[in-house]
Amino acid sequence: MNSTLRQGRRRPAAKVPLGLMIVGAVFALGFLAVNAAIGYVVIDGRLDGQWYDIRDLGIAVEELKVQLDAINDDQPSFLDDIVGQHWMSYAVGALLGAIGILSFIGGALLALIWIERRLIGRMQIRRGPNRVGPYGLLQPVADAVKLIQKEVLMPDGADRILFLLPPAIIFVPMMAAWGPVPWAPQMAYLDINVGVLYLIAVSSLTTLAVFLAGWASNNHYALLGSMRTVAMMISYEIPLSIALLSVVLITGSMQLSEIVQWQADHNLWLAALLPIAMLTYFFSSTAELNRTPNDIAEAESEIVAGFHTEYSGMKFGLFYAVELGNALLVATLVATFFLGGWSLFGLEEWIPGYLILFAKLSAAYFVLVWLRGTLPRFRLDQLMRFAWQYLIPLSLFNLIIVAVEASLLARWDAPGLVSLGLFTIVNWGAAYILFRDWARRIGYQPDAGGPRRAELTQQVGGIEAAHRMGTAT
Amino acid sequence: MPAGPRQLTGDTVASALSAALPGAVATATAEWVEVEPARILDALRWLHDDAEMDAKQLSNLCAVDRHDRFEVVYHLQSMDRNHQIVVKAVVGEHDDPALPSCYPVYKGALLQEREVYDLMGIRFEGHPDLRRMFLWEGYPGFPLRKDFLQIPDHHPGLPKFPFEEPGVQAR
Amino acid sequence: MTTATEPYVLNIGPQHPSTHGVFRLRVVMDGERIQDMDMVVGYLHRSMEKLAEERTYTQNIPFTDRADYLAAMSGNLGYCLAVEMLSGVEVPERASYLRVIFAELQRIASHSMANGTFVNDAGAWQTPLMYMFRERERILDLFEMTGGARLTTNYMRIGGVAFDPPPEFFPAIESLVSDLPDRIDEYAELLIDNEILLARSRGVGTITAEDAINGSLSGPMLRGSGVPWDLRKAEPYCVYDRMDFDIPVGRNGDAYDRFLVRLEEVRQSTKIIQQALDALPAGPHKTDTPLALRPEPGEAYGRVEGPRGELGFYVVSDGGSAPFRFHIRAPSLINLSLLREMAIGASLPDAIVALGSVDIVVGEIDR
Amino acid sequence: MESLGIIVAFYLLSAIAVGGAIGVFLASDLIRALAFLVLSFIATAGLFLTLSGDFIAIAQILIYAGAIPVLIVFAVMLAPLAGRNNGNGLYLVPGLALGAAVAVTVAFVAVDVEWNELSGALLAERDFATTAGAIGDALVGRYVLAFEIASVLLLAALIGAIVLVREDEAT
Amino acid sequence: MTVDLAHYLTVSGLLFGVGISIALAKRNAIAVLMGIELMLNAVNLSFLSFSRFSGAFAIKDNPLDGHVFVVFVLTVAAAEAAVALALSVLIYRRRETVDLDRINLLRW
Repeated sequence: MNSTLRQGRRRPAAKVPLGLMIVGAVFALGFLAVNAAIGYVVIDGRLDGQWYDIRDLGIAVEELKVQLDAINDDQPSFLDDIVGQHWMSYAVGALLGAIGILSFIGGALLALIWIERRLIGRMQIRRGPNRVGPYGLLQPVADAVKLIQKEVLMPDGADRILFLLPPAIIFVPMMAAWGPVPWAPQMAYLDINVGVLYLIAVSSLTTLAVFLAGWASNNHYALLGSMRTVAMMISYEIPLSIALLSVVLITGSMQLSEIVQWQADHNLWLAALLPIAMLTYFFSSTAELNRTPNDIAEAESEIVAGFHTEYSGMKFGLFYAVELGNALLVATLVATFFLGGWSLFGLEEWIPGYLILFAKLSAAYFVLVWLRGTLPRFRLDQLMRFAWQYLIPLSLFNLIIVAVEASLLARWDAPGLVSLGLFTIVNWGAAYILFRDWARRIGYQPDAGGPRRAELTQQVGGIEAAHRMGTAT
Repeated sequence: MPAGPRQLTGDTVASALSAALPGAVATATAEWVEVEPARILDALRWLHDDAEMDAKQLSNLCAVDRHDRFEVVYHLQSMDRNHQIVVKAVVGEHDDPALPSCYPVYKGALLQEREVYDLMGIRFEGHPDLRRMFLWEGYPGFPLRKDFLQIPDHHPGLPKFPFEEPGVQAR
Repeated sequence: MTTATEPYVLNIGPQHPSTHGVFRLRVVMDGERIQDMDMVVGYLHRSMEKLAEERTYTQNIPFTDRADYLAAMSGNLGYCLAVEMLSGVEVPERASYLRVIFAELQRIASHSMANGTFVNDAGAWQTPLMYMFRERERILDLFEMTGGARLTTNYMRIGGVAFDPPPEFFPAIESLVSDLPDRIDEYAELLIDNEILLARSRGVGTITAEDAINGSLSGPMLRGSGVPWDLRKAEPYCVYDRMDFDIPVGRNGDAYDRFLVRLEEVRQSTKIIQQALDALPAGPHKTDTPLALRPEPGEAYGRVEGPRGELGFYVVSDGGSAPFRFHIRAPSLINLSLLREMAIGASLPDAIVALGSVDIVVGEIDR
Repeated sequence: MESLGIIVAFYLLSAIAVGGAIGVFLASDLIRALAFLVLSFIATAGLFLTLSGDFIAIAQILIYAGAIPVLIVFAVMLAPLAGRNNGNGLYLVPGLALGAAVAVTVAFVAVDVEWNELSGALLAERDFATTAGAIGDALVGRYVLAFEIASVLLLAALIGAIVLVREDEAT
Repeated sequence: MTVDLAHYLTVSGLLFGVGISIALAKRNAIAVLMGIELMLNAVNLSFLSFSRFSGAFAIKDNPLDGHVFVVFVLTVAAAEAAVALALSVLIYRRRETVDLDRINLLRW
């Protein structure tokens, strides 16, 4: 068998060797162990009992925990000595929280694929999936089954370990970032006091997974896509963080539940108070998410699928799921940070908070789908310029304004209606002026580039006619 | 008789052309003017530059295999004057025909000459990138030639894409 | 002092979302910038020109469907005009009007597709394409109603058209023609002022008027560069000389201008169809020509303004029942003459947008 | 520090941290070394958590696991011809010897010294519900000068890095 | 069975030792940088463990000093990484190598 022949033939599907499986298992176990260890410390609560408590997952969970504690007190077990007094209630709380988040994401992912495709179908005057099950509801299941059945191919020359890892590790930040989201008062899985920082830190891990996926594929499209992703993600992390910083400044806390509580207390959504931060955050998030108009990392018409070009089967499915999960997460965070989270001007007394949050996140998610159904895509350099020349200076300006306001708020005890109302007006004015004037300052002219209508003529001719009409360039 | 509605008669063009470039015109009919193959580039350049002829665009270039010779047909047009000129060059050599490329005058000849080379086998000397276009390098013969199907070992079994070796069956 | 980098070769295609078929660009890239480009075509080569030498003139009409499969009517028309010129067949007036109507319908369908895929290449996730397909669908329904086929219509005949349209055709086309201007306004509203589309296509793939003429460009490519050249006006065939319409011309010669020109041409085509419908005379739709037509020895170059540009058919007869030589001047291929110059130095996304604005049909490139 | 969970977490995280560091040494390819480095950093962040450093742990993830690897990725990708070989240089043996010596010395000292351990008593006594606020207070209170200097340093580094890699237009 | 300061310091020492070995033995400037980052990381670990077990020391009024120092170390590490990587890119541009054994002239 000569070498020319071998070149032409495709290698059969990657057979994962034993050594690789062991290494993979070790890695997976390592990550599990890290998670478990962190989780243990978190649920341990030993670090002063209230640091990383599982806050109540609603009253039912609270009730359950009280009863479990009572049982614990009645029947001392040998475990009390080594893992702390109230281990049962902690363990059950943690389990319930984790299962709750997991099942929410799992269910939401299945539902979202259907919803998104139906919505986009409607926007594109077609029906969307309507064949599998009633109204095509089982389409996501069918897709998942198909993806699982598909052969997993590995390109020649791919870095085998690093190729197999990213689909798994990219899942971790997506799941972990759901921890601090407050679903209702006293209902957050991981209500840590540095919640905002935690979110930024965890989501920055995605970058590396994406890069490794693209690099290990040994494919130019994948590498281009991953380099684009990395460049874009780190650029847009800056305005995103600054936007969140202004939120933190005004509410005086990095804890997500406190931020929501602040909005509930003041009966004011931060979207109204901080328009620049809201828009910056939303736009930067679409960049982090690789969604239109910022989906250059997986720009279909240019680089096929970007960093996951070479992934097939369920590995691709994982990337897809993470993408959707992240979109949902961003919608949730927008709802939490800027749309008042579980609060709805007192209505949260009557409606469960998580339903309110779900309604808000659906609205935010709809905007994401809408963008995807409507807009073309920016170019990489345009996006980078937009981040560095426009969003970052704007959000820095905004930060200064908000800092002044925050310090005023701390010293001035005017009624909230006056001070916050004033700040709202000031911020909207600043937003209007900044958005418009800064764009002009960096050279944006809305009418540049000539007329936007084709010239109509009855003449026929070549270059002379073109010169006569003044259309020759 | 079957001339385009805006076509200049070959005789008009021929008289103007031979006045400017003596000896360039081989023959002329009502439809076309036939130019000496060696002088085709000069003739085309003159037609392109001349204010009366003003043939700024090469609208079509193709070749006809007349069994013993090749006719290369240039359809030129002037947009400002709104007329069409048909120029032909006859290449007598049938085994290894060659003609000067008109790429220096008309950039639009880039792909059209390549196509003619690919399918008829006329080498355009001076063409910047003369390679096979539709067929792969090493394809035997030129399929639009009239004698293509008579070439031995062609039919059947046009052999092989480049990475296949003779005698080996691709799986 | 620049960073020494390693140029690498990227194969765009033959299977790639934005090559619109099996078309391959071999690109030498430095980062995101294109240093050199080579196009590789021929994956769809069916050697129509050779096959046509074995078939009668009438039998060759289906080939013209399958060359530019998005503009089969225009292909039919160009070929029939060339053969009629060669053999001197007269065409009845009603047939000429019907030809105009169908060619313009085909132009609307093809331009809708071109604009949709162009915006798609610029990154809009299929939405404009789907909207444009709405009109194309109705047009293809009209084709089906009349000729029985949607894509490869095989409708024109030497000396006329194959069938007279059925009675239900006329209400359908009237309603289409009355809907179209609103629809075009809708697209214009949706797309013309879209900042992202402007940012992506303004100044991309610019071709000057001189280069466009010298590079043998035609159709919207040429008009986008500012040259008011349209065969329907310059060399009116069928009954175009009786129609009142304008030639849309761009100012900058960039991708956006080509898009504008195509959008405007749809509007003009609607006008033409309306006029042709109003003036459609009664009478036969076809003259009887012998099935095995044997024109006198000679040659003819018939050309029409196809959706993609000058669609020419060079037919040489030796007196036999089959053409001695049959050559299609394929605007898709020739419009690519300047692609390399447009692409070199551009970034990959720009090159994709430029390619999208050329509006190629691979069936016509390869034939 | 006697709860079983902490002990298990400590040993596991230490093993991963040190193992990852050794992986950086042994990996043949820079990108793989980078993956190991990130693994080591994340495990170290876990160790920080066991040391009640909640803020620091998250800052560690943000900077060491999120930002610096990306910088390294860019450096690797901007130097494509330099290769991604993670090979050893001339100082392999001295380096290994010195590393081993340092590790052994530190370990020996650490184990040998009587630290008079009062595990976390002060932290517990002060009752930091959260370290983030306290660190913030310290930074803009007692350490405000150092804080300012650090910010100037960051600015200087930012500008310096930009100036260093700026491509001159002229040359 | 307990985990105390000595354990943490041992881990820190091991990390530091590996870091030194990498920084000294590797030829590639970027790998050397990775070694340095590991060393800084080890130092952070020891800072934090001293802070956590700060009952062992006399200065009792500010138990979070270690944390503050780690913040500064993180700052310096970020700045240092940025500048060092910029330098390596610059050297690469001049010499087309980041091999430290071949960057032996004090000029480029």
